[in-house]
Amino acid sequence: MQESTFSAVPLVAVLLPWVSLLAILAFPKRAEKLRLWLCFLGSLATFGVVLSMLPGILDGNIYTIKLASVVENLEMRLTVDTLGYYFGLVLTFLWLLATVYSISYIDHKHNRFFAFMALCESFILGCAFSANMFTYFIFYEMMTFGSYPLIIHEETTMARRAGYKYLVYAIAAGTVLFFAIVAHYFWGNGQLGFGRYGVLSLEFASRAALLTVFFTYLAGFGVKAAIMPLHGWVPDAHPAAPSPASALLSGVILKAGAFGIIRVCFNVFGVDLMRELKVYPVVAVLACITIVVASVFALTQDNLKRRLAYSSIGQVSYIILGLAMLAHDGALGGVMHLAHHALMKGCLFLCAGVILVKTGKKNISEMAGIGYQLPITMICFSVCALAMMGTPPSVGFVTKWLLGSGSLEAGLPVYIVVLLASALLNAAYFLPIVYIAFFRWEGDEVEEHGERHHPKLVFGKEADHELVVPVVILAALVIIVGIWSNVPGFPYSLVSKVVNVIFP
Amino acid sequence: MKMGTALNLVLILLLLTTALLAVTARDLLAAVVVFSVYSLIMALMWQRLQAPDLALTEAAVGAGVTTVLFVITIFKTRRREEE
Amino acid sequence: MRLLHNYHYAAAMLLFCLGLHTVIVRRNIIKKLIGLNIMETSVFFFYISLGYLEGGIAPIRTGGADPARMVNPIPQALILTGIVVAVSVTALALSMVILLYRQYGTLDVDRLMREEEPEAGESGKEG
Amino acid sequence: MGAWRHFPIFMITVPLLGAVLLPFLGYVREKWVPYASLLPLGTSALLGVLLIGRIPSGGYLSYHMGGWEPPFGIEIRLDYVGLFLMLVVCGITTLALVYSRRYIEKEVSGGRRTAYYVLYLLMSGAMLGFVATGDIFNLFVFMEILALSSYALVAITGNRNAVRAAFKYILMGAPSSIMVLLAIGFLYSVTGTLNMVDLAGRIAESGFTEVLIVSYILLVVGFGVKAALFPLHMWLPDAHSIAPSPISALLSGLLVEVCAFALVRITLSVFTMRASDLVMGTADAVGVAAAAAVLYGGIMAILQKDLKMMIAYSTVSHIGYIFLGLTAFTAEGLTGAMYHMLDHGLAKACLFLCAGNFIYLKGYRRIEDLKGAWGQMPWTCFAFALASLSVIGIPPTAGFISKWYLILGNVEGGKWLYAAVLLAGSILAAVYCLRVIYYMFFQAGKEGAWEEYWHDAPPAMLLPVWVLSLATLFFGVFSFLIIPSLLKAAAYLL
Amino acid sequence: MKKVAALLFISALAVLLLYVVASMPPMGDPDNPTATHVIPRYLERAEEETHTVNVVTGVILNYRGYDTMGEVTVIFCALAAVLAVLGRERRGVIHGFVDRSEVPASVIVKTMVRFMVPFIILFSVYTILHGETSPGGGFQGGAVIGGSMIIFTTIFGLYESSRRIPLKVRAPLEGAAVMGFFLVGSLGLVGGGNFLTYAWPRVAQGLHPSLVVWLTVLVEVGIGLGGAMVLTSILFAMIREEEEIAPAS
Repeated sequence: MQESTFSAVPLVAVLLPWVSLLAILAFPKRAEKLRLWLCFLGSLATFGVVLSMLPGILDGNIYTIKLASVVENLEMRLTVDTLGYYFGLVLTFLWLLATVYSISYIDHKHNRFFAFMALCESFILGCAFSANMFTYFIFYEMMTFGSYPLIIHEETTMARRAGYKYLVYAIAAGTVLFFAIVAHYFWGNGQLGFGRYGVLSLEFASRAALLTVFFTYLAGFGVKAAIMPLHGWVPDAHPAAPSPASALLSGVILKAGAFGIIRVCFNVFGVDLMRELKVYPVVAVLACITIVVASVFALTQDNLKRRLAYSSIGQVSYIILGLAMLAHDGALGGVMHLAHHALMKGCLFLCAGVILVKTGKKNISEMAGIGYQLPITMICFSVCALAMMGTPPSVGFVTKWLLGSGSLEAGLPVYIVVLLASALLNAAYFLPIVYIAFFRWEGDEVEEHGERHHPKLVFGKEADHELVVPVVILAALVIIVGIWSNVPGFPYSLVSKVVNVIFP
Repeated sequence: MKMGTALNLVLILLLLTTALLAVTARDLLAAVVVFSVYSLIMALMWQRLQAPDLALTEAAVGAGVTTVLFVITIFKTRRREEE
Repeated sequence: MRLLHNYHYAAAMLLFCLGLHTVIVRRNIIKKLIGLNIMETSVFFFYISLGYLEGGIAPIRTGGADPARMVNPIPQALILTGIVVAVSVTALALSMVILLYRQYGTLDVDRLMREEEPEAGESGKEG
Repeated sequence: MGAWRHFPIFMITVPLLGAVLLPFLGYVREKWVPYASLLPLGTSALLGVLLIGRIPSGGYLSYHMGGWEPPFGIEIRLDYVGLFLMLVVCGITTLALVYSRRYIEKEVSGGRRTAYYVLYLLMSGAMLGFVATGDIFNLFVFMEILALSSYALVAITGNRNAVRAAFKYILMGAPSSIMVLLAIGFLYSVTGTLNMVDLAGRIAESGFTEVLIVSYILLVVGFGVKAALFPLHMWLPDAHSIAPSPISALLSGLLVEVCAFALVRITLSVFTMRASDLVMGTADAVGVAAAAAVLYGGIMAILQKDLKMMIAYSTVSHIGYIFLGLTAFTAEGLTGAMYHMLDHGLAKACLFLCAGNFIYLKGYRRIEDLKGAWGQMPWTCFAFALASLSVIGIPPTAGFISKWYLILGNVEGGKWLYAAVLLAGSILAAVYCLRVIYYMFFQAGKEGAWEEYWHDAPPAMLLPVWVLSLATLFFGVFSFLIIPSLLKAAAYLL
Repeated sequence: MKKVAALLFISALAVLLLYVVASMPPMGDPDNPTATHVIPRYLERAEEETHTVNVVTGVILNYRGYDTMGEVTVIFCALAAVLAVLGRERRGVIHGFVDRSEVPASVIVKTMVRFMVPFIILFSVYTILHGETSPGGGFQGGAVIGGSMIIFTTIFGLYESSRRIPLKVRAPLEGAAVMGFFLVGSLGLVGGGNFLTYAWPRVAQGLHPSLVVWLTVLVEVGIGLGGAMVLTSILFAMIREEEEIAPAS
C-alpha cells in the first residue's frame, strides 16, 4: 500500500459535528434559530473539511492518524483512503442537506434530534475513515445506538415499535459482527487492518474457518444492508422516522452496512480469496432474491415511505450484486451505486417529507393531483423516480449500465435478467406515483362539507426554502452526476481509482 | 490398645454424642447447654493434643462466651423449636 | 488402615458433616448456628490434630524442653485466630437473630423466608 | 530501597486504623465522621497511585511482614495485577464513600451512622489486604473481616427485609468460610506451609493428589459462594438489592470481584501448571457453572421488576463472564477477566449509585416507576445509560474491551460454545439494560410521578456517579494504558 | 425430598472427606510435611528470635503477627457489626433486663460473685502478662475478663455492671488491640525494619531482649484490654432491652 501520511484532518472531520452538540449544550433553551444554524454550520464545516482533502486523495495520498492502540495489531486508527473518502464525502454531503432540511422540518424536541444527528454524523464518518475492522466496529456500534433516537423521534406507538424492532435487529447483528471480528482476529493472524488486496489467506486458517468469518460478517453487516431475510426492521423504521432521518437511514446508514461488506470483500478477503472460497455465488443469489422480492413487496405498499423503504432494500442489494460479480465493471457499478442511490433515495424521502409537511398525506392513494400543489417537489420526485428505473441520463442509468456490463464480463448474463426485471418492477411502483400526482384528479371524489366533489387543484404553494432547496440540489445532482461522472470528486473519479487497482 | 488411645476414643465418642444431642434436642436451651459441654470436651481433647493455649481459649470462649451469647439470644427469643 | 490411624481427622470430618447437615436441614435458626459452631470447632480440631506429634509436648520452652519433641505450634496459632473469628460471626449472627425475632416473630427459617415482602416503593426506608 | 516499599502495608493498615479511630470522632463531632473517613481511603489511594510504575511488569513486590523471610513470616506479594485491583478498590470505595454521606443521612438512623463508616473502612481495608496478601491463611483472615463487615452493612438500615437478607447471606457465607478454612488445613497437612509461593512449589512435588483435589474443590465452593458463582449465588440478589446503594455498589462492584480474584490467584499461582492438570476437571465444572451463570443471571435480570434486583442479577451474570475468562486458561481470557473486574466494578457501582439516586430523591425502586425519569433527573439518567452501555459491552466503553478479550480468550482456547454464551449474555444484557433506558428517556411518566423541572440529586451524589460512568468510557478509550501490561502479567501467571 | 437430597449430599461429602483422611499423611508422624517443613526453625530458634518462651505466643505475635492483627480487627469488626445491628446504649441511659425481671439472686450468690470477680480479673491479668512464658495470652485473658463481666451482669444486672465499666471507659479501649499492633508495627519501621518488626535492625546488635519482651507485652496488653472491652460491649448490646434499640425515626 502506498505510504500513508500523518494528518490530523480526519480526526478534525470526525470531531467537527460535535460543534453542533456543543452549541446545543451551550444554549439548550435560548436562541433557537442561532442554535439550529450553528448545527448547520457544524455540518457544513464537516463537509468542508472532508472536501478539503479531495486534491490530496486524487493525488493518491492516504491520510492517517492513530487514536489509540490497545495492543499491537489492535488499534483505533483513522485512515482516509480513496474508498473511505468516497463514502465520507457522500455521507457528509447528504448529511449537510438533511440538516438544512431538518431545520424547518423538525417541529418538536429539536435539541434531541440535532444532537443525535450530529453524533451520528461523527460516528458514521468514523466508520468511513476507519483503518481497520476494530475501529469500524466501534464506530458502527455507536452509530447504531446513536441513530435510535432519530428513528423514534416522533414518539408515536408506531415509531416506538419500529425503534424496538430496529434495536433487536441491530443488537443481534452487532453480536454476530463482534463474533466475526473476533474470529477474524483469531484466524487472520491478528491482522484486522484493511489491505489493498485483502489480509486473510488460506495460509493461516482453514477453509471452513474463513467461510465462517465471511458469513458471520455477511450476516452482521447484512442486517444494516438489509439483505433479504435480515431486512425486517427497514420497512418499519423508515416510515416511522422523520423524513430527513429516513433519508439518512436509507442514504447513509443502510450504506454503512453495505460499505462494511465492500470493505470485507475488497480489503479483508480480497478478490482472489473470494474466488478461491467460491462464496460469491451465494452472495449473488441472495442479492438477486433481495432485488426482485423487495421490488415485489414495494408494489403492494400504499404508504409512500414504506414503498420507498422496500425500494431501498432492493437498491442496496445492487451494491452487493455488483461486488459478487467479481468483475471490474460490476464492482465499479456496485460501489458507485452507493453514492447514486444515496442521491436518489435521499431526494425521494425528502420529497415524501415535503408532502407530509404540506399536505399531511402519507398514502399514495391520497396523493391525487399533488403535483400541481407542490410542483417543484414533485418534478424532482419524478426525476428521481425515473432515475431509479435507470432512465438515461441519470445516475441510475450509469449503475445499470455498469452492472450489466459487469455481468457480461463475469460471463453470467442471467444477472441482466434480474436487472431488467428490477427495472420493470421499479417502473411499476414508481410510475403510478408520478401518474397519480400529475394526471389523476378527476376520478377521485372526496367528501367534504357534506357534499361530494372533486378536490380543487391548488397551485404553487411550495414549501419553505429550507425544505425545497435540498430536494432541488439532490435532483439536479442525480442528472449532473449521471452525465459528468468523472468530474473530480464525483463517484467515478474516486471509485475507478479503487477498482482499477483491484481489477487491473 | 494403649491407655491414651482408649481415652482419646472415649473423648471422641463423647464429642460425637454431645454434638448429635446438641443438634437434635428440641429444647434450645438444652441444646445450648449440651453444646457448652461439647466445647468443654473439645477443650479437654485439645489439652490432650498438647495445645494448652487453645484448650484455655476454647474453655473461655467456646464454652463460656459463645454459650452465654446463645443463652441471651434464647432468653430474648423463644426457648422451643417451632413445629 | 490409614483411616483408623487418623481417627482424629475422621472424627473431625464426621463432626464437620454433622454441622453442615444441621446448617442445611434444620429449620430453626439457633440450631443452624449451633451447627455452624460445630462445623467450626471440628475444623479447629482437625488443625490441632494436624500439629500433633506422637509423644509430643506442648511448645513451651521451659526447663530445656527438647524442641524436637514439641508439637507443631503453627496450627495452634492459626486456630486461635479461627476461634476469634468463630465467636465474632456467632455474635453477629445472634444479634441479627434477636432483631429478626423482634421483626418477624419466628425462628423458623422457612417461615422467615416465606414472609411476604411489603409492597415495593418506599419499602427501603423506615420511619 | 526507598520508603515506597512500605506503601502496600500502609494502604492496608491505614483504613483499618482509621476505622478504629473513627468512633472517637463520632463521640466528639459526629458531623465530621463522613468527611474524616475519606482521609484514610484517600491516603490509601494516593499511596497506590505512587506505587504505579514501581512494580516491574511480570515482576512483583514482596514485603516481608516483621522482617521474616517468606515461608516463616507472612508475605505481602503484590504483582501488577494485584496493584491494579487494589487501585480499583481504592477508587471505587472512595467514590462510594463520597456518595454515602447524603444517602446515609436519609437511610440510616442516627445511632448507626458512625458504625456505618467504621464498617465501611474495615471493609475497604480488608479488601486491600485480601488482594495483596501472599499467605493463604492471611487470605482467610481478611476474607473474614470482609465478610463480617459486609454482613453488617447489608443489615445496617435495620429494616426487616435488610436484616433477613443479611442473615441469608450469613447462612451461606459462614459455612463457605469454614470450607475455605478446611481446605487450607488440607493444603497445610500435605505441604507444611502457608505461603502461596512456597505452597506452589511444595504442591508441585507433593504426591497427595486426592488431598489436593478435594482441597481445591472446597476452595472453589468456598470462594464460589463468596463470589456468587451460579448455583451458589442465592444470597446475592437479596443482599445486593436491599443493602443501601453505596454498599450495593461495593458488594457488586468489588466484593464479588476480589473473591473471584482470590480464586483466580489460587488456581494459577498456588495450583500451578502441573497441579492444574489435577484440578482441570474442577475447572471445567467451574466453566459450565459460569456459562450457566451468564445465561441464568441474564434471564432473571430480564424478569425482574425491581431496579436494584435487576442490577444484582446482572452481577450474577457478569461473575459468570469473569469465570469464563479464567477457565479459558489463555492469556487473553485472563486479561479479559481482569479487565472485566475493572469495568464491571465501575459500571455496576455506577448503576447501583444511580438506582440510589432514584431512591434518595423519589423513593422509586421499581423499573416501571422510572418512566420519564429523564425529565427530572437528566444527569443521573445519562450516567445510568453510559454505565449500561458498558454492561452490555458497547464500544467505546470498557465493557467492550473486556468482552473482546474474554471472547478472544475463549476462541483461542478452542471454547467456541463459551464464546457463544458470552455473546448471548451480552444480548441478554442489552435487553435488560435497554428496557430501563427506554423507560427513562422515551416513555412518559405517570401524572405527578416526576417534577416538571430539572431537580437532580445533590452534587455530592452526582459526582461519584459521573466519575464512575466517565471512567468506564475512559478505560474503554484508553484501554491501551493497561491492557499490554495485563497481557504480560497474565502470560507470566500462566 | 429436600431432606433426602441433603442427606445424600452430606453422605457423599462424608465419604469424600473420609477418603481424603485415609490418604493423608499419618497423624503424629515426625516425618510429616507439617513436622518437617517450616516448623523446625520456629521450635529451635523462637526463643532467640522472638524472646518468648511459649512458641505459640511467638508465632502469634511475631512470626505471624500480621494474622493476629487481622484477628483483632475481626473482633473489632464484630463489635461494630453488632452495634450496627442492635445499636448502642446512649451515655447514662441503660436498662438491664435483669433489673426489671428481678432475677432472684440470694445474698450468698451476690457476695460470692462480688468476692470472686476481682480474683478472676487478677487471674486474667496474669494470663495476659505472662502470655510469652506460659499458656494463655492477651485474648484468653480478655475472654476471661469478658466472662467475669458476664457473671457479674447476670447476678447484678446490666445497670450495675455498666456502672463498673461505663461506656466512656469501654469505648476508647475497644480499639486498643488494633492500635497496639499499629503502634508496635510502626515502631518497627522507625527501628529500620519492616512493619511489625520487634527487633529493630537499626539498633546496633539488635534491640535489647528485654525491650523486645516489653513490646510483646504491650501488644498482649492491647489485645487483652481490647478483647475484654469488645466482648463486654457485645454482651451489653445484646442484653439491652428493645425500647432502647428501636431505631430513632
